[in-house]
Amino acid sequence: MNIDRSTVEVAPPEVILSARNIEKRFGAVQALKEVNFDIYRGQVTTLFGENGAGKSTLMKILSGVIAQTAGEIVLEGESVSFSSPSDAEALGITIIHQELSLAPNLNVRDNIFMGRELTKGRGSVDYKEEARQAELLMEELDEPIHPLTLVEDLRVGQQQIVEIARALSKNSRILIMDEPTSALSATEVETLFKVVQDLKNKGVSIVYISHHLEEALQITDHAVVLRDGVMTAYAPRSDIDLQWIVRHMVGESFDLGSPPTGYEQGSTALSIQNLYISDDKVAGRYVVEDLSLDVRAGEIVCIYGLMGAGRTELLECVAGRTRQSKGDILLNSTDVSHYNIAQRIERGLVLVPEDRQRDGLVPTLSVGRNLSLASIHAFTRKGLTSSSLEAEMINSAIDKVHIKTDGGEASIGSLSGGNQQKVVIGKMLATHPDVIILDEPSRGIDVGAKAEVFKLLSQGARRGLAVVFTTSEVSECLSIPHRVLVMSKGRISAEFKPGVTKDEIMAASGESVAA
Amino acid sequence: MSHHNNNALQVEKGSIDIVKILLEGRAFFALIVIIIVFSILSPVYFSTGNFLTMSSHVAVFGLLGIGMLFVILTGGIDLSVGSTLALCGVFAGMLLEGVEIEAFNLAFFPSVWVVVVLTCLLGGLVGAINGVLVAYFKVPAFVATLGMLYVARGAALLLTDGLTFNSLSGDPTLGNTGFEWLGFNKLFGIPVGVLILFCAAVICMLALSRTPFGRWIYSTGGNARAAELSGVPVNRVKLSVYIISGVCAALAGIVLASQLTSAGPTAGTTYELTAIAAVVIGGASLMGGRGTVRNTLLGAFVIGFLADGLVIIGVSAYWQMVFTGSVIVFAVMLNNVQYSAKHKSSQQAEKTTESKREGSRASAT
Amino acid sequence: MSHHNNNALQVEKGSIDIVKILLEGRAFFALIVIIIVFSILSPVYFSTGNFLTMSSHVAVFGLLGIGMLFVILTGGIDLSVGSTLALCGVFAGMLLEGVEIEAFNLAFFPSVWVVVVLTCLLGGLVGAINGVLVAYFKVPAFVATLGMLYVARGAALLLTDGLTFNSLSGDPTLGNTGFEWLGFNKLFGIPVGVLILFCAAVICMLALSRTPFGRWIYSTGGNARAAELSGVPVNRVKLSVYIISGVCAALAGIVLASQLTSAGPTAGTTYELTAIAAVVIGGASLMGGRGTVRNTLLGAFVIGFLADGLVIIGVSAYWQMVFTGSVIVFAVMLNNVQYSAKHKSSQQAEKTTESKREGSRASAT
Amino acid sequence: QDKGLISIIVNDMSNPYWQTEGTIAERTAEELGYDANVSSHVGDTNTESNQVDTAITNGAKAIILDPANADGSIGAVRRAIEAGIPVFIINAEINQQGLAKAQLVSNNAQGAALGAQQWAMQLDGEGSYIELKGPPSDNNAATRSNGYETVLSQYPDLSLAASDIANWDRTEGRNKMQSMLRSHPDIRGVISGNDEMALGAIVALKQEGRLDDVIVGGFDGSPDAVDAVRSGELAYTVLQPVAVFAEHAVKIADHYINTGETGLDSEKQLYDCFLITQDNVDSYTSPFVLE
Ligand SMILES: Nc1ncnc2c1ncn2[C@@H]1O[C@H](COP(=O)(O)OP(=O)(O)OP(=O)(O)O)[C@@H](O)[C@H]1O
Ligand SMILES: Nc1ncnc2c1ncn2[C@@H]1O[C@H](COP(=O)(O)OP(=O)(O)OP(=O)(O)O)[C@@H](O)[C@H]1O
Ligand SMILES: [Mg+2]
Ligand SMILES: [Mg+2]
Repeated sequence: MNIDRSTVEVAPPEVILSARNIEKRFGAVQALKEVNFDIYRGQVTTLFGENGAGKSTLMKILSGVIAQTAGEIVLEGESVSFSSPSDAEALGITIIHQELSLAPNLNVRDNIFMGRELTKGRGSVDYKEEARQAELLMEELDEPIHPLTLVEDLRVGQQQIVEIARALSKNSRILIMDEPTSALSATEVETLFKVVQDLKNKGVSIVYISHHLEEALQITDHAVVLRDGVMTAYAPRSDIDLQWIVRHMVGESFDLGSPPTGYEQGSTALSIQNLYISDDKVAGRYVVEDLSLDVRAGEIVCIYGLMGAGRTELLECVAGRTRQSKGDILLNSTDVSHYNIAQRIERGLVLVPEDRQRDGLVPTLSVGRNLSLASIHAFTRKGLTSSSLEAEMINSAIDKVHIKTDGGEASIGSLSGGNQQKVVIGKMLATHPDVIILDEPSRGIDVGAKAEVFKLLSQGARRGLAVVFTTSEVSECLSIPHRVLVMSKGRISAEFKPGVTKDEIMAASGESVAA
Repeated sequence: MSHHNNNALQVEKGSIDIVKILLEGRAFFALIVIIIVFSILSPVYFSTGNFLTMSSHVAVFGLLGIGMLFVILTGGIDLSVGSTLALCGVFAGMLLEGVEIEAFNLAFFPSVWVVVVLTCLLGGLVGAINGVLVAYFKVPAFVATLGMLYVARGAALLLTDGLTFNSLSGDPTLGNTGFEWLGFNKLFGIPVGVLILFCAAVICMLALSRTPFGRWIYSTGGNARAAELSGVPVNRVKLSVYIISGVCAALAGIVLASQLTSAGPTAGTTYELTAIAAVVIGGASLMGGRGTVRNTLLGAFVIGFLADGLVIIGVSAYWQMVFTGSVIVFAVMLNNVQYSAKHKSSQQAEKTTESKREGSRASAT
Repeated sequence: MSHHNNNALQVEKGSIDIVKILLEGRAFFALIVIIIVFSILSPVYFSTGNFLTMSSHVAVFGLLGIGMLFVILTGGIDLSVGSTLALCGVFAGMLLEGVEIEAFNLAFFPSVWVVVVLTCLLGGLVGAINGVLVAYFKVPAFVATLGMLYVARGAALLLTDGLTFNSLSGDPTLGNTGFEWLGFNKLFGIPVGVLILFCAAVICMLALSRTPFGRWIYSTGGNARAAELSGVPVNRVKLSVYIISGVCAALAGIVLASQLTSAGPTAGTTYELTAIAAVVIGGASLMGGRGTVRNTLLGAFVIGFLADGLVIIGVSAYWQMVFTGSVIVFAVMLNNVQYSAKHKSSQQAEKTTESKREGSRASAT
Repeated sequence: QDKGLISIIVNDMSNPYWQTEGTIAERTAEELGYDANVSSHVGDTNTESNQVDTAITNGAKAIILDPANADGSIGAVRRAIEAGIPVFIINAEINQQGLAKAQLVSNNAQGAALGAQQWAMQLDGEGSYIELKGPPSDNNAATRSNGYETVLSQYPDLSLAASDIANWDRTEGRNKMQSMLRSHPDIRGVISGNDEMALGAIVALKQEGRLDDVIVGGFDGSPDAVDAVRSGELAYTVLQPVAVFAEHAVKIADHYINTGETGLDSEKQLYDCFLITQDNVDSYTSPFVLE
């Protein structure tokens, strides 16, 4: 174990929970190797690491979701072992899972109290009391959602808030948050951090995991870095900065790149003209209103916006999943408005969806077949698919987008988040598109993967590919795009050149300028 | 689909606005239409007497349907209810005719209530086997219960050697009389079978809408993994819904046997399909998590009232099939229409179905 | 799991290592066990002649099973195959006995091949109705095909007025002879029915493993939303699998009719369950996306060879049911065991599961 | 048509036998000026009792019932009687006297004996044979099987090689026959509980090329079977005079409705069955009618 020198100096404050030499293997995969990890009373310990580094696995072990293969967990001096999450909760350890774990068919109240019903006499559930408490929690997180709204009617962000509310409702002394903010807007994150502060003051110990490094730095007191299941570094807040984290996470330090230059941008590849998309919930309301946008071949455009700005709607409409109510979409100056998804792909317009699990990957197919799914006809001869041609294209795709996998036959589930995202992008690039639009391509993937994805995009641009991507992270707006558009309430509220500052962008998005 | 929980809410809020509740019932429109049409076509259809008779026919399917609902709410399915009904029926018949224990060569004649209890226990046992296979051996529900469909039927036939028990009336001297009372007599002018159905319905309604167990069922069906992580004993929940389904099948078997004053091993063939149809017409989702007892009952009534209506107006047996089939489909399409009327919920409905597929596929791997 | 793909790949690579392929077949062990057991219990079981007879029985279920596989691969289900089989059977019978057109009072006697084609068209049509309901009207597959189960059966009965067509042999003078040849004769010592099954199997195997269409089916069943965004015409795929299932049912109907030299409207009752059992014993997932033709065939053979074996050794009809049921369950449990035995694949399974669950929650939005 | 409704409930309209029963009863009823309402319970006692209930609801003047089960149908009959509707049982009896006004059934025992004798004679009373039975839940299956046994037991050289239940069904008859032929290739005869199963067996035998040296006997006298007899594939079949008692039943019902009594000496009326062989096959003029 190459623990960083800095550990020796600092004398860390009181440890409440500590993991000793934790090992975890999933069959062949060794997810954790001899990990030692401490949680400090009343403080925030942040866990950094690439996709697949083992963060979630470690947390699942600490919260009794899965059992370690070896090693022990020490809570306030004595060694404990959990056979189920409930055991851990009994000892005051709660976890907010990376993947939302809510029942979409139930309402907010039922989800918050699922499995720990408040009963009043003769075993009947006390709905009134539950509803009251749920309401309070929602106020605390100032997200005024009525406790009786169905979870499936909430957007991802709001669902994540419900998830958080549920964790808070258990008012436990150790709270583990595994990427709680992946779908939250900057303002929502602010609120969350306030709550975290209160909890700290109440003496609650917190473990925090996030791929938004700057964000994490705001609240953390201790930083721990995991890499390939090994703990590579520990340091208190005082001794660390972004570079430190990145260095330990991925070895070398690097930035997200800059706008590719040194080539001529081509003619307009994608042209959106006065697009209106009606809101499928509120009749007469538009989620996208009178929006026009031209993208030239070889140009990279970034769309920044808050949750609910309507970016997903815009992109899904351009890709053909939904129909606009007014306006035209021109691809290389042919109107594609009436084409279906397949036809648009054929003509070179592809979408990398926001949610790779739901819209990107086919879990039952191998990595290779996911990669080739969108371009089957390219390796079909006389109506039959040629496995040799397919293998060829799969392998080229795998190394074009640098997917870490043991061959095309590996199952999708064996890939880490970042690599899964690359599969989705690779699938779409394999169709040799003229225009690629990506919705939140960096959601839930680590800086390393993020950098690679952006490198891919700029390479594409050099070859004359028109790129449009959305993001909720301001820092990404300052990386490769030639143009930054800010979207708010379904309209483009501002347009910037690369030189722009973060504050300008956030201001334009109608977001409270913060840290 | 969001609709459903609203219903649930109504109940929770203790709203007693019958009309509203009914109007929210998916199958309600279909039922109204059926009643109107047949009342026009036949003068005898629209009469209390006939409604009571038809209801007593519905009782059997209603009981099966309620049990089925519990299973379907968790995303499972129970194809064995028809066979279980038969097995329990003949078992009850056997007990009522008295059991000899050679060993001590003494015969013993359990009283009706003992018989009823024992029969329900048998039903529960059959259900438990399904449940264990599904919850602990991870056998897909469809397969486990398909197997049980054959096994239970075979058992029923073996038990009776294919014959039918018909002396269920018992014998005053042995104190095991009163069985036929169940199926034949009326309380406050209502056939006992119907009363049993409604008691079962009310109990299940409460269980689903008021108890933690109810919420566990909905959450298991909604997202089993999430439920498990939140401390819901998912496996025990699954096990218990199959037991409930088995017990309901047993009750149905008892009601049927008492109505026919005889118990045969071939009773209830293909009733599982009818029961499922009732649940689905009631707007429940086969992916689990959505559905209410009330709507399932409405579904059962739709089927029952249709079947009897067709016989009353003397439609040929063949056309009866055609109509039944079409009505099942149309009743469900009607729901979709209702949905897309509410554009939002329809869209969500679709979404979740998708998700549920994936979710449950996971559990099937 | 990944295992499956391997199979598929084997085929694609044109690997002809029969043993390997068979060993990879989920149902293979069950089949071996059955053959061994019965060969021990009865001297006559293990003989070419008997295997041919049994295979000709399997032909019908095999054809239904293959059609069912396509539907199940997309995550659907087709309960109407049994009725479709009957409908198509009697339709073929009707055509062979000749159709009068009153208008021009001329009778016309289509030749056998015309009959076969027309019948398959009818089957396709029935399937198309299912498909449209499922793909475009978003009626749950279970419901749509359950409705069709009744409607098609009713239609078959109406078509024949409940009677059975016996004179299928045709008449040389009318040039419509040769139908019985299908079910009766042998080519190279193999019953024609079996040959038809294997042709169908080979074609479908190719379609699934070597054509874009096949890939579309697997991806639709795996994750319809993702497939759609990758340009897969999901709705058309869904529609076509039901059509295929309908055509297979028609073929099965023809084979059965020709084997019995008669076509009755009640043929094929409950065959849908047997077909589904075959598919599931073959290791396919009812949630879609997993399953192969070869394993489905093995599943069909398991059921067929078991049923006939039980008769040969003279087990009572009741025990036959009990055994059939148990074997279905055990065969599927066997698969689970195999899975967890294969550490790698099972573990990946788990992970895929993992990701799928994430998927499910994501799409819950 | 103002004499009211007669509800006719038969077993399964998709079987020529019961179809004849239903249609003839219906025709007779209408000739006598009644409305007729035919429904079929397909052997399910629950469906049957539902149909009886609807008959009650319809205020039928009489019910002509082909019971689904000798024991299982009693409840339904009783309910009709309690509702004051006379029930006339046809084809199969119910195991309780004094409920139905009349039970007109073909004499299955006599028919079985008739068939068995003919069959044994054609076999010269020797050889091993296979029996195909109907579902035990239907007590005609038992009656016939017993009938066969009583006769055949008098032929010491006739040995039962195997017997199985083929549920009155042709497909099952064939499949099971084929399998049993495997285990008992040396059989010389097949005796079947009804015609459908016999026809299935014939197909199996044809396929194995054994039809010439195996003698198959049926029961019911269905048109298909009679054709088979004519073509010499089926040795004989036993005709149940279903056409006759279906008609009588309605006539008696009519008589009862008018006069309040059946005019029968006893409740149970047995109708003897007739043997159909190649000799008299031509006098089989219309379905189930032997001139
Ligand atoms: N259920 C499982 N079965 C097999 N392997 C698993 C399982 N869960 C995780 N893994 C593997 O363990 C390693 C660590 O996974 P983990 O989810 O802890 O990474 P992570 O740090 O949380 O990544 P991310 O930042 O994307 O959430 C990865 O290689 C992953 O593939
Ligand atoms: N899953 C969902 N369920 C219900 N409403 C949603 C959902 N997703 C988005 N919306 C609504 O649609 C509009 C656009 O939201 P959406 O989140 O798609 O915008 P966005 O700019 O793509 O934000 P992000 O991409 O960051 O989620 C908002 O009104 C939002 O409330
Ligand atoms: Mg993680
Ligand atoms: Mg979005």
